[in-house]
Amino acid sequence: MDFSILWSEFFGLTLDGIVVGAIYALVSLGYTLVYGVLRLINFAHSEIFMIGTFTSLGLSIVFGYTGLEEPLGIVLFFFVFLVMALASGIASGMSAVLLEFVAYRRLRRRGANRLSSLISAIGASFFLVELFRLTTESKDWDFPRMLSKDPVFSISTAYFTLDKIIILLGAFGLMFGLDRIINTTRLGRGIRAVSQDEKTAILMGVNVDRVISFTFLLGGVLAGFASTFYMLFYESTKFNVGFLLGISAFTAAVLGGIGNIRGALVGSFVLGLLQQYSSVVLGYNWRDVVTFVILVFVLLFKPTGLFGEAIQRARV
Amino acid sequence: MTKLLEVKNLTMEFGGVVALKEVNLHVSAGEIAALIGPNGAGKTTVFNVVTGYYQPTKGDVSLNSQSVLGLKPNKIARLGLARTFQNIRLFGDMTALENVMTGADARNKVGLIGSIFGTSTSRQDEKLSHSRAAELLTFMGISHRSGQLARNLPYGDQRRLEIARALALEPKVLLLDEPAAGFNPQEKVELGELIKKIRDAGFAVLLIEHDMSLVMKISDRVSVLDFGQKIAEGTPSEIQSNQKVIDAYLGVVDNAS
Amino acid sequence: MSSYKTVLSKINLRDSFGAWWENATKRQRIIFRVALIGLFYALPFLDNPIIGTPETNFQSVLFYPLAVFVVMAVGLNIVVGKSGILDLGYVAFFAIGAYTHAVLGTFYGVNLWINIILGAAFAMVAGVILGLPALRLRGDYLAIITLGFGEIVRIVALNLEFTGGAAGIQGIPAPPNIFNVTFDVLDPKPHYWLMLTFTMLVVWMYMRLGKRRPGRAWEAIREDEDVAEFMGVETTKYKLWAFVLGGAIGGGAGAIYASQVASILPDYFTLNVSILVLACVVFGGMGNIWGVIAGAALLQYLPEKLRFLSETRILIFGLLMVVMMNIRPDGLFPRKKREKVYDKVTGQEISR
Amino acid sequence: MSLVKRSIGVAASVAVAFATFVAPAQAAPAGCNGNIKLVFQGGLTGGAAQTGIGEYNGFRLAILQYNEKKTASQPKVEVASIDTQASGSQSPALALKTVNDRCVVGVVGGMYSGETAAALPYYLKAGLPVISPSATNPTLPSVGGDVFHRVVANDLVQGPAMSKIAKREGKRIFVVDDQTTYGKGLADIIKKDVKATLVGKDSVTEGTTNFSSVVAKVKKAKADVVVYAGYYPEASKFIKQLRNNAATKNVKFVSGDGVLDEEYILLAGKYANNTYLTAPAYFLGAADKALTATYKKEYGVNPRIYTLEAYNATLFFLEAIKAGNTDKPSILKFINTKSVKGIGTTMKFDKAGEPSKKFINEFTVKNGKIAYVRNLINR
Repeated sequence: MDFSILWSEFFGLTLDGIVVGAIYALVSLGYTLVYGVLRLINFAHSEIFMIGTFTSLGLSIVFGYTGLEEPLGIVLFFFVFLVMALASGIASGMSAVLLEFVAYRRLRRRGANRLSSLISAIGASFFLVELFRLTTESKDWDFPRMLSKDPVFSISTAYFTLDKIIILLGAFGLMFGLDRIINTTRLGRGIRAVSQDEKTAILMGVNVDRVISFTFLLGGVLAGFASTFYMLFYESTKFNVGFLLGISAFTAAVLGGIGNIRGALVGSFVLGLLQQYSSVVLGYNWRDVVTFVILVFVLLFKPTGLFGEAIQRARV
Repeated sequence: MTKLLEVKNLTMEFGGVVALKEVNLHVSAGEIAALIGPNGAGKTTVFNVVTGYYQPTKGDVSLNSQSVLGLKPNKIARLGLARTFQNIRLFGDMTALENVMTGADARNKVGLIGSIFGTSTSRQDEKLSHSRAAELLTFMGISHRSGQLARNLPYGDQRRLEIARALALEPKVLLLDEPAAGFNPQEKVELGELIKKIRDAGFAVLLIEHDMSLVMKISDRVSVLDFGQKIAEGTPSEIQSNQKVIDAYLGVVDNAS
Repeated sequence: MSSYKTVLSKINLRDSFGAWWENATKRQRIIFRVALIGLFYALPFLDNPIIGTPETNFQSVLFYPLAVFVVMAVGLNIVVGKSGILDLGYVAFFAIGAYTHAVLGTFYGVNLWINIILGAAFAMVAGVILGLPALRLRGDYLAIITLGFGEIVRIVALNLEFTGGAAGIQGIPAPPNIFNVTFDVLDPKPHYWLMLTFTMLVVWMYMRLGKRRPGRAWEAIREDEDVAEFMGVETTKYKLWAFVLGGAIGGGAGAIYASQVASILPDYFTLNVSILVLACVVFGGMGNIWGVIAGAALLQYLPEKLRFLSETRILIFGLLMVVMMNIRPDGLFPRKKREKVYDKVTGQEISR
Repeated sequence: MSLVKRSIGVAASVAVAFATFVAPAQAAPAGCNGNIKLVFQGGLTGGAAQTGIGEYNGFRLAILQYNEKKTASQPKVEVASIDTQASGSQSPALALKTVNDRCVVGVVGGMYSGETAAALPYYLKAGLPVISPSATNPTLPSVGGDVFHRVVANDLVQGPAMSKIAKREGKRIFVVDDQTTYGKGLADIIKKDVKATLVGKDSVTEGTTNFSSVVAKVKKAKADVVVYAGYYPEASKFIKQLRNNAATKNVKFVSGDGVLDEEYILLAGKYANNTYLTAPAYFLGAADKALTATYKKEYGVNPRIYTLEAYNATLFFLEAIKAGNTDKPSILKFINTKSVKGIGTTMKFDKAGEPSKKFINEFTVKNGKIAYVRNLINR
């Protein structure tokens, strides 16, 4: 138990916590959106994220940046980064839609038990992980340092490097965009309608299938962008990269109140910070224990998470 | 005429919205009391408070002149308060018999350990639940359904099954939430007879119902809720002639039916 | 796919069997039961090319993963299948049982027979400690809490001294001989038989509870928790019981497992185990114990049988799960779709 | 299943049991048409596959060469392998299959300590000799009894070597492990060694990506040396994040054989340079140019760490076989008593199955290449 370090390193830890939280947030949104419309845990979402990371990696190889010695020029970087983010977004988005079509749609149409869908998702998850394990020789893959990690400016012990700034701005931009989509577009309204009451939504002439596909697309795209941010920050990936991150992101979604967008966001940042603080105070190895104990207590006092379930009240 | 169920100036608020205000109700032994009122008047809320699902903001609920406030629904149920639901809620994947037995179990002592080792009491209890359930199915005239899954039963039988399940608790007061909903006139008449039969079998009944003809025909006493407040109480004839009620309510229904 | 589906829906094993079972005489049934149990006990001797596992020792596969996962699936079925409580941390109870025997058996010389009971007991205690607060939550909140619990137990085992930390515990003793059957690392048969006996005990208990009051209470809770409460079912109590009983079974299985493998490490008890057990339950058919048993056996047997595909076996396995769930969403042998028949006169149930 | 079939099954298995345990010594195992099998145990798939395949190739190469040169009288040796994915939960069923195969007379492996510990009880019971090329956890002999051997010095030797570097390079030492059997075991030894100068410790897990909290601790502790006991995937991330923090960018980074691997350099890039690494091993590339050439020709890749040790371990078995030992007991006896000349060293085992010559070498990374620095310990 060493709290002194918490104070002396507070700003640095907090910054990193927020950056990690931002990545969690983008992923947990995928869980929460899908949960909102289907009331089920999209277990394979972590794999959707994983696909994104490898898409970015693949591009870095295609561009011939492997083992890059010097960082790219800022302009070139932004171009490259944008391409990667978009590509990953599309790849993840598409695979998410495909996933829904293969693993969920039939089951949903038959009104099957939610758990059957869960198992189907687990199967899909196994499949994807193995597929990538085999094709990537179960190796860790290194992502080139395309951007210098020298701090641009710093507040006390918090060093703002370009990648962190980009991740924060990017993440908040995406969240804002999502909010717009959910609240203003037709499909967005469809999502909210279905989340509140599928039957009525159908009666109101909402095309549920399209809404659901769109939901998976949204979640996938966000995970895709998140994956590029992740690669920028951690600079390496592996076939099982999604697993641990997926659990954290899902925990965040539940912490905030699954199905609730605002909840997912807050939950993610809270979790990101919690993990940072607890791992310096008690040691990294107790991090997850602390996280879960706190989760239990939160849920005891607010049984549907910090912000409650209903997605309709969601405002970013 | 002992008051079995008594509700004293009951107030229920949801986040500032007042659902019930100072409502007083009672059900006496051997009577069929009816609770009527326009949609959203708070009838079902009354049931939910009485059965312990909601905690009232103010007021008291007592069964056999002993307060049941703060008790868990299952305790209240076992103290003698059983209900049915506006939109039928059966245990769909269990057979009709099992549905009723689940209710009957509430009367039994035996717990889990007893069941594992099949103690004599547990075996007796099982027999008891089984026979009681079988009787009730016969009483409700659906014994031929006993082996079928509840969700496969025709609508009418599902309604009857729900009542049977509630009766299996051997309640002092039976709360019926719009039992006639979706019935044709013929069935409604039968249901009326059935409810009388239940009363005569010694269960007091509190009835929420929209169908006035039914209510007026079978109930001994009628209370009227409007916007969460009781606006009138009395015999059917009194109610029918009560101006307030007519204004608030009957007019509406006439157009409707 | 659709053609598959039609074919499969035609071959409905359980109905045709159920029909036979219901018309079977008492004598036929007894013979069937005895034959079946006999077959199970004889399985280790039936290591032939057809059912054998070419790449791994068949007898040892019979014990782990097969028997071990069957028991765990039966235990988890009480929680998930019967009571509808989604538990993603079932491995925790298994781990508690395993470490109970590992620690007490290795360092304090307590023998397995006692440790099975102790393991179950500790698992139950853990179940109560977790259950009391957690069971007030529903669905996926409960899921994540249990998931966390599973991880916590592993992490704690990893960080404590007396559990051997990351190195785990080696040289865990096998139980003393009973009717001159020797429990020996090289011979998994006795442990398999032991686990089989334990399984039958559990199944027997489950059947007892399943058709009596607790069974009805659990199903009622699964169907509609509120209504169950209104109908006088002490939902909290019965949910806790389901949770704790499931835990006890996991704990007992864990103790036996530890005694057979003779050395355990924290990384035997990862989230994946919980997920696999859950998969077994749903794959077989939630709430139908025979389905669950068959599902678990199949789901654990296939990867071993598929080992000749070495590299791609999990890949194919995953694909199989997706396809299977799409063809038969309610699992191989779904919960009693079949409606019971009652004797017109006595009203007594004829089937079962 | 008919009774007949069942009884046949029984008869068969009894026969097997009989043949396995009561087979007369010296004679080549029956029913293997004169051939005998050596088995490699390790992770050929899964996270650790890289190192595993390297070892497996060394193992195969040795046998390949033996079969080419062997005289007509000497039995042919078949190559077999069991893929534990380097995980203990997988090994028992596989180990049992191995001990029940009468043609198997020896195991080269396991590769990591956990999987080895889980498999040893079976080998011990079956009297099947084991020589591990890379399992370095000190507890293994106590599990493996007289069948367990290894050609590498264990962590009780490597630990002090790492502490030696740490003490040499700095005054304030911070120890991090990855909570694996290997990492934690090693870390515990080092912590004892450097007690006086230990300024902090932490434990991460396999798959850790975010080391910022650990970095913060290192910074707070004002450590000038960080010792990491674990494997290269995490080490490469850790060193990067250390170097990218102004406060910790100059700390000395010391690690062990779990990190000494080309992959480490690939992942950590230039940040791998000038880190201090130890291993109870040589590199095949350095030890024997000719053999390295054959290896490349055969498998089209560079030898990795422990490829050489796997090759040497296999040589020991092959020498035993050349000497006319063709069954478990005699081979075990040979291994426990005789000494064999391997590449770069002469191998002999003490009572516990530890190599009688224990050495630890220090390596470093010079502009993207692993470079031998010096021999640290040689007993």
